[in-house]
Amino acid sequence: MSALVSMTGIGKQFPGVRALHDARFELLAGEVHALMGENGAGKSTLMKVLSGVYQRDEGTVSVDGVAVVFDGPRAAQDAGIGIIHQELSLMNDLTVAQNIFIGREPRLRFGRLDDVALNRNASAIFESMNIGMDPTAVVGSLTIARQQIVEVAKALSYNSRVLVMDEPTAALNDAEIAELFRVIERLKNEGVGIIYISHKMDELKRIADRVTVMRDGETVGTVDAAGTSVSDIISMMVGRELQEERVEIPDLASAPVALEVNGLSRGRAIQDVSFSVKRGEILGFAGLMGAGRTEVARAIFGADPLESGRIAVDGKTVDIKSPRDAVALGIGYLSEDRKHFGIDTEMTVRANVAMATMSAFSGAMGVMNEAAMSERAKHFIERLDIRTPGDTQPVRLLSGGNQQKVVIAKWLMRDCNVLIFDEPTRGIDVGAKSEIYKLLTELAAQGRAIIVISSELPEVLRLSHRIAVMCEGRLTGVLPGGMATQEDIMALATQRDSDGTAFHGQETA
Amino acid sequence: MSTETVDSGKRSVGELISSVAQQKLLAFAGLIVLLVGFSLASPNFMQTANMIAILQATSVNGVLAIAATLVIIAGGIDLSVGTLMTFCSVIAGVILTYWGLPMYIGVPGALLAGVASGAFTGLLIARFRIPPFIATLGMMLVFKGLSLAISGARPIYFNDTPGFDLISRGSLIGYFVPSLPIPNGVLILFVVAIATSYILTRTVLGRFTFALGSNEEALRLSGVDINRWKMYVYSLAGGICGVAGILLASRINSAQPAIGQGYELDAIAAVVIGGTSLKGGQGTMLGTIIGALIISVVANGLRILSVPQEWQIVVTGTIIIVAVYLDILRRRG
Amino acid sequence: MSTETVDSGKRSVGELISSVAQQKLLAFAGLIVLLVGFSLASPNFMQTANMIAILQATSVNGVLAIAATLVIIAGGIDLSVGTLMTFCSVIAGVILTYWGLPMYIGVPGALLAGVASGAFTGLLIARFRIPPFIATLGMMLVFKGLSLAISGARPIYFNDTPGFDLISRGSLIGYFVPSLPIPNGVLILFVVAIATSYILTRTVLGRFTFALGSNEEALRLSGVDINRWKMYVYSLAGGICGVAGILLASRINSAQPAIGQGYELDAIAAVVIGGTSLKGGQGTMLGTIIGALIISVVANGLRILSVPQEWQIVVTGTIIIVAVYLDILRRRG
Amino acid sequence: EDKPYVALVSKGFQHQFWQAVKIGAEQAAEEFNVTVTFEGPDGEGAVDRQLDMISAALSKKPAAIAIAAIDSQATVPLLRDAEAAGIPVIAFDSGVDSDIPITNASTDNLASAALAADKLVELIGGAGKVAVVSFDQTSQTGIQRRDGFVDQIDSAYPDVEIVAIEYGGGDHLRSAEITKTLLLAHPDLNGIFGTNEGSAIGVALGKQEAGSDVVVIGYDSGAAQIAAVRDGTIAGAITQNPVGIGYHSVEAAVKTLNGETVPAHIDTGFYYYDASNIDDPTIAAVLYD
Ligand SMILES: Nc1ncnc2c1ncn2[C@@H]1O[C@H](COP(=O)(O)OP(=O)(O)OP(=O)(O)O)[C@@H](O)[C@H]1O
Ligand SMILES: Nc1ncnc2c1ncn2[C@@H]1O[C@H](COP(=O)(O)OP(=O)(O)OP(=O)(O)O)[C@@H](O)[C@H]1O
Ligand SMILES: [Mg+2]
Ligand SMILES: [Mg+2]
Repeated sequence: MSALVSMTGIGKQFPGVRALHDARFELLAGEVHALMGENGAGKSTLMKVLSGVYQRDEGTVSVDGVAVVFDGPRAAQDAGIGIIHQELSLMNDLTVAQNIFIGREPRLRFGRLDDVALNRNASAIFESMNIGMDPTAVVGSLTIARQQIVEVAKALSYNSRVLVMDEPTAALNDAEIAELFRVIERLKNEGVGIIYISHKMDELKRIADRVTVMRDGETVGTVDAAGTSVSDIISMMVGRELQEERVEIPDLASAPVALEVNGLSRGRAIQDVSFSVKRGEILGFAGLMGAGRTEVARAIFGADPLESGRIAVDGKTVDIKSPRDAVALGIGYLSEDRKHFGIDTEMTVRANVAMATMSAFSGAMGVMNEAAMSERAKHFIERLDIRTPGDTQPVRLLSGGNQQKVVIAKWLMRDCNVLIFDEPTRGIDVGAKSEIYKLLTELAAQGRAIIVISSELPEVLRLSHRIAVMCEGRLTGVLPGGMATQEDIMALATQRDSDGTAFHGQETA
Repeated sequence: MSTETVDSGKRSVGELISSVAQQKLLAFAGLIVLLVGFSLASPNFMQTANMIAILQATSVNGVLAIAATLVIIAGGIDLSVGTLMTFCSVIAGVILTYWGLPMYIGVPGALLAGVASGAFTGLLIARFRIPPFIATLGMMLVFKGLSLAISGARPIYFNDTPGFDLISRGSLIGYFVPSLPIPNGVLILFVVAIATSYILTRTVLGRFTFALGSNEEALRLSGVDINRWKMYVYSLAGGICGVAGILLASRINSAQPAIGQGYELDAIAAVVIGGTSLKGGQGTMLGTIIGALIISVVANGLRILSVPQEWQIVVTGTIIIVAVYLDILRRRG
Repeated sequence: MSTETVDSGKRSVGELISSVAQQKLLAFAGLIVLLVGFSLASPNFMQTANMIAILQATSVNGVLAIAATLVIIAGGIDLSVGTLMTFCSVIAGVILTYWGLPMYIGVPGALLAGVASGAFTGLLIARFRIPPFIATLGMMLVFKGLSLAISGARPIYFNDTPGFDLISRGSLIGYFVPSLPIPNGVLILFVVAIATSYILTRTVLGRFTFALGSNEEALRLSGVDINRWKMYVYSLAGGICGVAGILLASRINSAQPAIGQGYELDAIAAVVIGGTSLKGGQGTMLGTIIGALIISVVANGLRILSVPQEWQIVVTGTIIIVAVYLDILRRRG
Repeated sequence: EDKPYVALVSKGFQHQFWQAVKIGAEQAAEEFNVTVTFEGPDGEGAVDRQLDMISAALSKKPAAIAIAAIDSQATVPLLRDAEAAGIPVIAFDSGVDSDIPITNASTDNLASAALAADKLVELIGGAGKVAVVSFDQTSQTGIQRRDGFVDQIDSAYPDVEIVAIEYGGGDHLRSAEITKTLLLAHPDLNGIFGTNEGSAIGVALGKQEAGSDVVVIGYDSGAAQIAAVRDGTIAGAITQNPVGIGYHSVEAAVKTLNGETVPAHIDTGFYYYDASNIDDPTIAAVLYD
């Protein structure tokens, strides 16, 4: 059987960056082919070349053994290649169904739209994915996770022969991931070739048939998924071995409470949430999508208003009306939506990293000390291994994972006493992840209070000294770290209100 | 953010209008407050004749604002609506008066000039990637200069085309309901508003108009030929400016080459007062009509009250800000 | 999209200017092309007196364009620059002529009026969340009406304030280099440009100006009080409009309450021709100055060539589009 | 070419009035064998834009320059430049506060507006309410036309009340809207004075649309206004002699260049016309369309 897609000798140069150099890739019909590599290895770029978004500088791409040149996304679509981009590219003002079928709307005569059929078709796709979603909801009002699902549905709607998924699960929880994998399985049986990019190593074993690893824009090799261990793949990616580490729980009996939250409420999103976190402690927050963890974090940070509740920092009740108040009190919040709330893509790495710390770099009359800023930025670039040609590179030119590292650096630089990290490792490769875990543990050891919201249970288990679990806006329990299991967490995460409000939410577990 | 027009399923036009009206209640209520306020302040305000005068004063600006709305929803801006209107009326003058051709050639000719001009502007924006502000600023001057050059910098009168003035000034409604002599110009405004509203909510062009304004890059990545659709949007807007040109020319029974500049600001103001965001991706025609009416009512009411003109200007500015602030409060609360 | 001003490390001012100049080479080259073209077409163009006339014609629009640039980089738009300028010149007239106070009170008083007015506009935008287009449109009318009301709708002459006209018309440079009688107005334009350029690239206010324009929400979530900084930006812009008001009043030795509207379009055009995007988050003062010069050179050159006025308008529109297109080609290539 | 070049910088150029001045200047240019250029700022009132135009005109080294100054003082420094360069200066339409201009060819706006007041009062029967729709609040011409009218009413006609003075920018449509509102706000209004061409046509249109029989006095001419005077929508109008203004300005420049003396003021005159005398040769000669 000849390859569905074969790419050889692909090269792609950006100003100051050689993103691809002699990259190879081959996809067979009916296989799930994982594409792995560190942040900035060139995975997304290679896929953009395949899907007609970028033009390659050199190399050949053939589909069904025939060499092709795609002058745009349309040409690639016509050749049966569909892609889910790593960065969401949806039209926020349009509805879910309108987004999915944009450019391919069911039509009546004279260019009139058949919105009934449109919504029906969209519903059918969500049904086949076994996910509840209102096709008439406006996309801009959805959470990132829901938007990610819309992207997946959109890609499926093309009925492509080749489907590229660039980190489709970065924002999804386990239940949704399971549904996605079921869909992938079905497509695979129908003979569709799937290229799957992810930094979640456990997913490899579950769906991949073959794995191609990239490093620094080159293809390191292609291996059989079943016959290769995860650690081998990791060492192909990062060029060294990584050892598994377990969380060590420090003794915090005498440590002072850094942040205490009492009876936090707002509508249905946050219902009477109370917890505290001590200096030196890492408190994990687990829960299903929409459990309200982000809402709680934003409310504490003053990004959204709250109806009632008391927040105390270092034992003193405080009134936080805006993020500015929060930051002044030593609270930092890293948003789960880096593109909209985390980074300023137009600005440089240096400017972004220093954004929350400007007063430290400005002298009399507000004149900035660029040299000091640069020095600090470079320190963090090195510390977090941010792949960038320099600290003056605009952030928009960095790969997704490296952008995430920039946001982390911003809050590390601010040196807060209470740090709330919402999905901090979203899109970050395994090697860098373990670096970040080490860093968080270090920060805690220095006496800071850390809250980590994560939808990846292994991450929560690996990091947390205690684990708070939320469900439908309520805090359903706090588990001790170290000994809790995934099952314990899931039990609390699905513990709905006893008075039977369960029917309100779509059953996703 | 309200995007009520986008997510319309298959509903009856009546349902559609009522749901939109609900959403816009306070902008509409702002208009009502103004009407009531002026009525209380002066007995001369709330007369049929004055209401008709207000509607007629809205017709040209309203039609221009509709053109501007389309472009703004698509994420652009059109500074050339005013002088393109003038250009189209001059073209009508050339065809009808200079060449002596009949109305059924002159009027479509002027509309076609509008469509072609809009298409050209669209080409500059879509194909040559000139930012809309610059492309339409440049074209604003080009249309203005051409109007003067073509007309010989003098007004062209339509005295040889009997019936031309009836396009705007006649009253079809008044013919049937003599007590309600609403001029045809007003009728045309509402026809254009309903037609474009239909296009926006019910056709592919409308869908892509919202999509262009919402996330052009995402639309492109979906394989849509965004350049083509952008050109359609600007062409349609150009044609609507042509309608405004005919309305204006018919009302003053002449093509005045020197006017038009400055009208774009009133048109854009009507759009924004009507709740359409300059960021693109959302907006309604009903809002725009309400916005245009608010502008006319304020101008008319202040004159009826004999407010000194410098204070009229100050109050108009204040009312624009307050009207929008009320709308913001409503959306938030 | 280039964001060269943002990522300036610690470099010497000379290095900075040269690097910026490099980036802007073609916009600059466009200017050069125009200068050479007009010189070849008419021997009257390239005379010291005419060059000085062009610079002087740029001074008021250039200063207004600088104010507009700040606001646009911060993601806003300012339609009120023209009438705020007029308002400030009227305030100067009231203080100096009506009240008979000395210049060292009148000039700072007018600037203060600009800052306060800008702060008020900023308050509407930051605190009350009125979209900048509407807030500044409303304030445009408010300033216009107030100028007329305060002045009694008549020009205020500065005949009792000897030396006032020297602010713009005197020549400090000419005093030292008699062969180069560049008026002070031009000098002030460049001082304002350099000062604001310094603020933009070297100070926290500048950094936040860019950040407000490219991702306001991210800035807010970084713990920055965005309302406060927005107000600073509009206040600074208002103060710069005050400078323009003084320049204008001094040049025509009177405060003319009826002018100002329409100037905002020229100012914004200069900004956009200079490569600053209306989307916000990027832009340079050097670009704006080049943009303003292009506008003046075109106007002057076409007059020198005695092009009929209606064709001057057409050609100006065309050149604006072509100049921007050249700049787009350069950035792409 | 070696023809002498005379630059005319006016206050505007789009209005028919200025186009007529331009025609007069071109007639004289033909007759006296000189080249002329004619330009003016887009919107009247743009004082500094006019200065830029004068600067550019001076750069062209004209033999003479003729200026209709928007502001009586602002142009003075440039006039000094002209004087220093030996370029004779002619003023037209409106004067400057300087003795540099050799002559001033203009209409007496105060007197002409007073005549408009006389005629309007006569037509409404000596008593009643009148209004003014003017084009501009701040320009010299706008102020004089308004004040000439108002002062005459106030001083000579105690039974006539001025109920409103509005400004429509000379824009037909805006002036029409203003007129309709005036008629609604003051149902007993007897007369309206439209102080320039655009205002007058706008007033006539507003009157028509409102179906009113208010008495309208206009100013200037143009095809629409002439037609309205013929059919009685406008009872009568004042006309200046714009062609004459243009002609005399150039003529004065040529005479100065030839060393002849010209009077310090050239009164180009004004006339009242209505349906009865519109075809008189003296009147027909100064009307333009
Ligand atoms: N448009 C661009 N201009 C300049 N550099 C770019 C551009 N796009 C990508 N790069 C660079 O190319 C390299 C490869 O980026 P790519 O996005 O393909 O990485 P990736 O493997 O997908 O990483 P991640 O896992 O973080 O998403 C990175 O160094 C990135 O900074
Ligand atoms: N199915 C849904 N459709 C639309 N909005 C939803 C849905 N589920 C949750 N939300 C919104 O998300 C809010 C809570 O989401 P939040 O982001 O705080 O949860 P989370 O626990 O952080 O989960 P996530 O992993 O999605 O970030 C809800 O109050 C609701 O506004
Ligand atoms: Mg990637
Ligand atoms: Mg979340």
